[in-house]
Amino acid sequence: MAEEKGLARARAVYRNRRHRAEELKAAGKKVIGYLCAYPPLEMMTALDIVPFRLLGDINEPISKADSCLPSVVCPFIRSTLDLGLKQRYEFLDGVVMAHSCDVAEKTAHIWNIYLKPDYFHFIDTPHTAGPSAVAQHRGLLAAFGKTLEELAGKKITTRSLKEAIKLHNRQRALVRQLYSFRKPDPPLISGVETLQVMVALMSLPVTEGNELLEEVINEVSRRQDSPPQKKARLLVWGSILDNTSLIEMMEGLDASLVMDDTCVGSRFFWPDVELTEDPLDGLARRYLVDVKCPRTFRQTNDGGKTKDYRADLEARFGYLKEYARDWNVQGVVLQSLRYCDIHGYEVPQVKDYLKGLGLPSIYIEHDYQQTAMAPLKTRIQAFLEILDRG
Amino acid sequence: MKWFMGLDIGSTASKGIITGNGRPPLYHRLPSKADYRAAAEALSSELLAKADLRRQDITATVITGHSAGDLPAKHRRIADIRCCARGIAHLFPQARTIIDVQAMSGRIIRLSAEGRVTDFISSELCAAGGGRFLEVMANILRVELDDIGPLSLKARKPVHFTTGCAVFAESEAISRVAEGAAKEDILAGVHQALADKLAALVERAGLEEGCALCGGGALDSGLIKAFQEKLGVNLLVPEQPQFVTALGAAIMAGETGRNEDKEQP
Amino acid sequence: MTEKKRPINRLKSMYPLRGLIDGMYRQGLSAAAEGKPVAWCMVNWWQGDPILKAMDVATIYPEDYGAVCAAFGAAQGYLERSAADGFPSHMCGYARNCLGYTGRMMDAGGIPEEAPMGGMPRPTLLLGSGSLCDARYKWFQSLGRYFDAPLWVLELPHPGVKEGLTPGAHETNISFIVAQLGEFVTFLENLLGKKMNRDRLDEITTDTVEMNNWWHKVNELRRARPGPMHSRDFWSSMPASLYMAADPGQTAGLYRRMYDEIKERVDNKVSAINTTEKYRLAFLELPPWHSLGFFDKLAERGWNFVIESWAYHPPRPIDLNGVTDPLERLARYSYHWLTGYYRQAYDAGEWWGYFAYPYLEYVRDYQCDGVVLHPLLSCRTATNHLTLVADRLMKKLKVPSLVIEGDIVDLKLFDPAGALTKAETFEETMDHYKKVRKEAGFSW
Amino acid sequence: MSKAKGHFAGIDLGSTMTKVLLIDGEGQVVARRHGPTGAEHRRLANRVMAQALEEAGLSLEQIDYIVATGYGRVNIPFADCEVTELSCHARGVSHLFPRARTAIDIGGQDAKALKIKNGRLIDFVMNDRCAAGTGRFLEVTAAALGIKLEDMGRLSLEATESVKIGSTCTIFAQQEIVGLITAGKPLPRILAGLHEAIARRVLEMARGLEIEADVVLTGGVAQNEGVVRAIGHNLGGKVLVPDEPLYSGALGAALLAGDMASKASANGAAVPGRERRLEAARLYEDLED
Ligand SMILES: Nc1ncnc2c1ncn2[C@@H]1O[C@H](COP(=O)(O)OP(=O)(O)O)[C@@H](O)[C@H]1O
Ligand SMILES: Nc1ncnc2c1ncn2[C@@H]1O[C@H](COP(=O)(O)OP(=O)(O)O)[C@@H](O)[C@H]1O
Ligand code: SF4
Ligand code: SF4
Ligand code: SF4
Repeated sequence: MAEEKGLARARAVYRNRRHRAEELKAAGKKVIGYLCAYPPLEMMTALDIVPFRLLGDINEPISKADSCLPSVVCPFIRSTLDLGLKQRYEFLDGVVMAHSCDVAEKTAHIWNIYLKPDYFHFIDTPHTAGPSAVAQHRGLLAAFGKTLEELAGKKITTRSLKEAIKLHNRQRALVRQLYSFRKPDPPLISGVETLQVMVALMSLPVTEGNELLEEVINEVSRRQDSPPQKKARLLVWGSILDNTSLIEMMEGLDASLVMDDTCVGSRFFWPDVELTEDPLDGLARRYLVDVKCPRTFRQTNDGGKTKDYRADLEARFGYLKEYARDWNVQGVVLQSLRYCDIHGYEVPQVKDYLKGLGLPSIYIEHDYQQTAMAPLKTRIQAFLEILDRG
Repeated sequence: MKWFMGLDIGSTASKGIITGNGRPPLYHRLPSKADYRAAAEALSSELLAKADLRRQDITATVITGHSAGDLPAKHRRIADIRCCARGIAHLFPQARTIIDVQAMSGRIIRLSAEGRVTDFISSELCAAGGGRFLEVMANILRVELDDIGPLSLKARKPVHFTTGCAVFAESEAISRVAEGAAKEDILAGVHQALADKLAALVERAGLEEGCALCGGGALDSGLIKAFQEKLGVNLLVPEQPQFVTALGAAIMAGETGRNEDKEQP
Repeated sequence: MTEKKRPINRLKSMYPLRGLIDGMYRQGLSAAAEGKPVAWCMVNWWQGDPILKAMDVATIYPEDYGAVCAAFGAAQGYLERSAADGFPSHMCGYARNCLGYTGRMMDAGGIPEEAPMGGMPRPTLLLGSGSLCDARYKWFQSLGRYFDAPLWVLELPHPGVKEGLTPGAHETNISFIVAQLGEFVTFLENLLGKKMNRDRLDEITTDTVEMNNWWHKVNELRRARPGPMHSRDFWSSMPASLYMAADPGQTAGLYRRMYDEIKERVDNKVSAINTTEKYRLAFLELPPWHSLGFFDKLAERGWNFVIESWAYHPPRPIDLNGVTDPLERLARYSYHWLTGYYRQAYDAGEWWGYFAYPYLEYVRDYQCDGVVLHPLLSCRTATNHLTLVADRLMKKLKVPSLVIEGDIVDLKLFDPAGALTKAETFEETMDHYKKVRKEAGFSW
Repeated sequence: MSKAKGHFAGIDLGSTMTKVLLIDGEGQVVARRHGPTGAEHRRLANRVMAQALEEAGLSLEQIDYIVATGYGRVNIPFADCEVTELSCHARGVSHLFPRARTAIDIGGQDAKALKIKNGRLIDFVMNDRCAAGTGRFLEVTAAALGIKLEDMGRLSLEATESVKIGSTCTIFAQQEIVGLITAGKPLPRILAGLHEAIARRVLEMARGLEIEADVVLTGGVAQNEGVVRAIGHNLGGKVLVPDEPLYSGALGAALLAGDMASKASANGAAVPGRERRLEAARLYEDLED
């Protein structure tokens, strides 16, 4: 496995995520699991702790999670908790979770109660992004840093944190570069391959991730076997996609997935951390304000005195217009996991916005189940038929 | 002479038992068809005929399962979960957990040594947790219900089902046949899917020593195997699994019969 | 002969409290008619409402309106409307009801004809909340599709038990809330073009705390055997506190009267049910509003519901003497409501300090024989913790739980006949655990 | 409309029924056949196709273009192209009713609402997850009640009011119906209730599209007069139903086959019919065993 490079390596890591983490652990490193996009990785990297993203497994039927979490919640979270309960994450030294959404918060407590990790920290990420919330968030990150330092047995210094930020910013820049290979038609890298790389990055220490990215970029920029041209270029928006099944289905039809706005993708990697004098300031702002997940409420005008729906939509979703333009997108697939409130409320509003842009969209809801894809396939195919003739 | 009758009016089958006077219990079963009241009526008449008894010979009757409206004299209605627990406790005093696979739902019952219910969970919101799921599958595979167990035991590569819906599992099965999967593999997959669903409930209730399987689903050797593999224990399976609830009802009829005078109206 | 007794012995003092809610809708309508500001609010546990009151803004609670529409049979049409507008049907039923209602209101150019209780007038502003569930701000944000009313979202920190108890965390969180409330005041002053009257806020805050203290004392009395107040009376009376339907001073008086009535019951051992109290129960969380008659049937079997949802209870009293800034008093009070059990939870090694832990205390202190859990298909927040709570109660207190599925607006999901059959079986379970607890040395 | 000469076929391999429809270059139907979709898709598709060919007196080589649609569309080896049933229904329905703006298609395992403009599909919604509210729902209850599927609609028309059916699951609804019969409710009213439940469910879903007239009901369930009445009633207006609603999808597929053939020949591409011998051979081979 070690000899594999570039895309092949990414695929191998994607298929066996914990392999490298376990090796590192055996070599004496600390590995910490994190849920969702909110715990700042830089702080872990600064202490030489390896952050490892907690994900679910779409092919594993959920059985244990039902004994502590009801079935009417986000199936991704249920799956992740289920894996935890089945001891698939027992190689971790601990976990850090955040108040990214309601279920994630509740699941954090449940994880702590039933899995009793040696290290556990909960970051109560605020829901708003005004000045008091950013200040609060900064304090929360400082508190997180303290517990991490205890675990690591050393201190986070301004220097080490800045170094870590640079490493992660470098990763982000490389990801953006990789994404730019999706702009040509046909794209140089498929949606499935991209997602495999993203998952791999979330399973490796940042330096190894950066190496991998460099290999991939090198490989892709010169590849002879790039994906074929397809009839439609799609953007996918919405809930977490931590496995390739949905994208595979879409790309198996006559479509290229050229851009995403999901959190194992651009949403996670896009914004850089500003190198502020006190690095915590930059981190606090980046993770609360700059990550564009609908879980954060943003005032979009003069302190909320007035309100204008169009302006509100523009402020919230304007980046989608840029994505669509730069990646030459013809249609948008809005997808949400069933029971995801965060994305569910957003759907009609994103639809309104895209309609205003004249960009066709389709909404699909899924259960995080491989076999439930068949009816979705018909939907996507019909959507493509509409695009084709449009 | 004291005779007691237990009637279990199920969604597909109605089961009845007469006990008393140290005689082995007398069993009878008929399809519930569309009319539960008629089923109860027919079941008790046929049972009586079989036992060669008259209505007035029966000291007390407990009716459970689906039943509505006013009851005749000396009849009492008791919740089926209680009857089921009582029936199992009678057959297997060591049982502490029951998996009861009925037509419309599967459920997990935990019980004390005296056969009292200490916890119960049903797979209610969806039909995919009951025996009906098996019937639907047997139907599309054109297999007799009695054959699905033995066939499933012959499976080599069970098909993996993940859909949660009994109705959609049907189309999934059809697609698998189209792809060339063997009937036995599909059946084994169905058994595993059902066992997975109910095992998750067992997990929730907590598996203790002495786990019994009953209800019509326990007639299915494929399902029994799937459960045993999933739970890693040997299951206690009664000889007449479909009659357990009726048996419990008859036993409770015996208790009420004896306590007749003390009974509250 | 005497008239037939109702199975549940309702409190007389409940009726005026319940009546306050009708008054709330009337006040909202008349405020709108007079051109005065009206706010649609999420329940915010006394964070923002006192401020709105001090600014003379009428408050209306679309959450409550969801229950009203369900009760009057108007919800179905609103739910269909929100589905047609593309809101997924797995989301909060109250939210979907409100979104559908709003769609209809905007189409009709005013309150739609069929709207129960006279309807909710179009608001001047929206007050969302970051506590307990995501719907509480995402829902209001979605209302932007229908009208342009500014939305303010108030935060209430939800630390983990350990994180909340680390030195300094408490005060940091209080400062955050105070800052949040300050920003909210500024927003209101800008929006309404007037200054807030601090003295008025001071008074309202004092009354709010006083109101809840009486309400708390009422609930303390319910530990008595037989239980003197049934959960149905609780549900009828709680909106007066949660929604701040009236002047809190006035409400305080009404709770005080309720206290007196219950005290008398306790002294005379009068029960809330007219059958012998065989089982004492707790109910979690929102009841099936449309099938409350179900509780009569259970009362006939000797089931007395003596305590219920933590989240609808007022906090245990705290000392706010010496806190002069009313904003800070509000901040401390609301934060205490959420985190007031953290210390005990920590000591008990229970990491879910709100929702899950308080029930351990409730069930022990109110000596419950069983707990009825009512998971809701469309509200994650009232459902997430239920399995966990059932598990903790069994492990720690040997108290069993009964699950009865339902929903707050989708009436079809509650099956009263099936629920009664389950209840019958559950009696056997409760009897069993009574013995188990006795053997294990518990006091009830 | 296709100007191409020759013959075109549409095959709609639905979850419940397999439908084949052949048209000539003028768009005239020359044959149509259907049979129940079984577990073995391919063979069944072959058989129904063979029957339709026989009826038209044609051989497979004489068909210039074949479009497959329906949920088993990928399993048809002799098809030249697969198109979703949504596009096919839209095409078929607007051929029959040029003024149609909305089509509701209720099939064996799903229900869909289509929005049509200039003869094309422009938007749609589909039901999800639960089989309730589909043809399967009717089949299961017909079986439970021991009546013929074809009689259900007519029987329900005898009722002037309906019984409320609350269950959302096919299997549970069957239970509920059995209970209603036990409670002595008259059969026609129960059936009317059943149709009402389907109509409400489907329309609830369709509302997201802003239903515009003319509304056409298609798919196998459109053969049920009771459902037609209930939908019409709920919409407060008339619903158009094709003479052969079962075949709308297959018709659309055949018409699209014509469109594609003429597009292909305009581009100078080969007409696939000539190369179809191999599949044709297999078609008959399959029929033999
Ligand atoms: N011979 C058999 N092999 C396998 N399963 C069977 C057999 N006979 C009955 N069953 C299953 O038993 C179920 C009926 O079980 P039962 O406990 O009688 O249910 P109910 O009481 O709800 O009618 C049927 O749905 C069927 O799946
Ligand atoms: N004669 C009939 N009367 C009423 N309904 C019918 C009749 N024939 C078929 N159906 C209904 O049509 C459904 C099949 O419709 P169809 O459009 O062919 O679905 P699919 O394409 O999914 O196979 C069956 O489930 C059945 O309910
Ligand atoms: S998909 Fe939705 S519910 Fe699930 S973790 Fe993400 S935001 Fe939360
Ligand atoms: S139709 Fe399917 S998903 Fe729906 S309740 Fe029935 S079995 Fe479950
Ligand atoms: S707590 Fe539940 S009912 Fe209340 S707003 Fe949130 S989701 Fe809706």
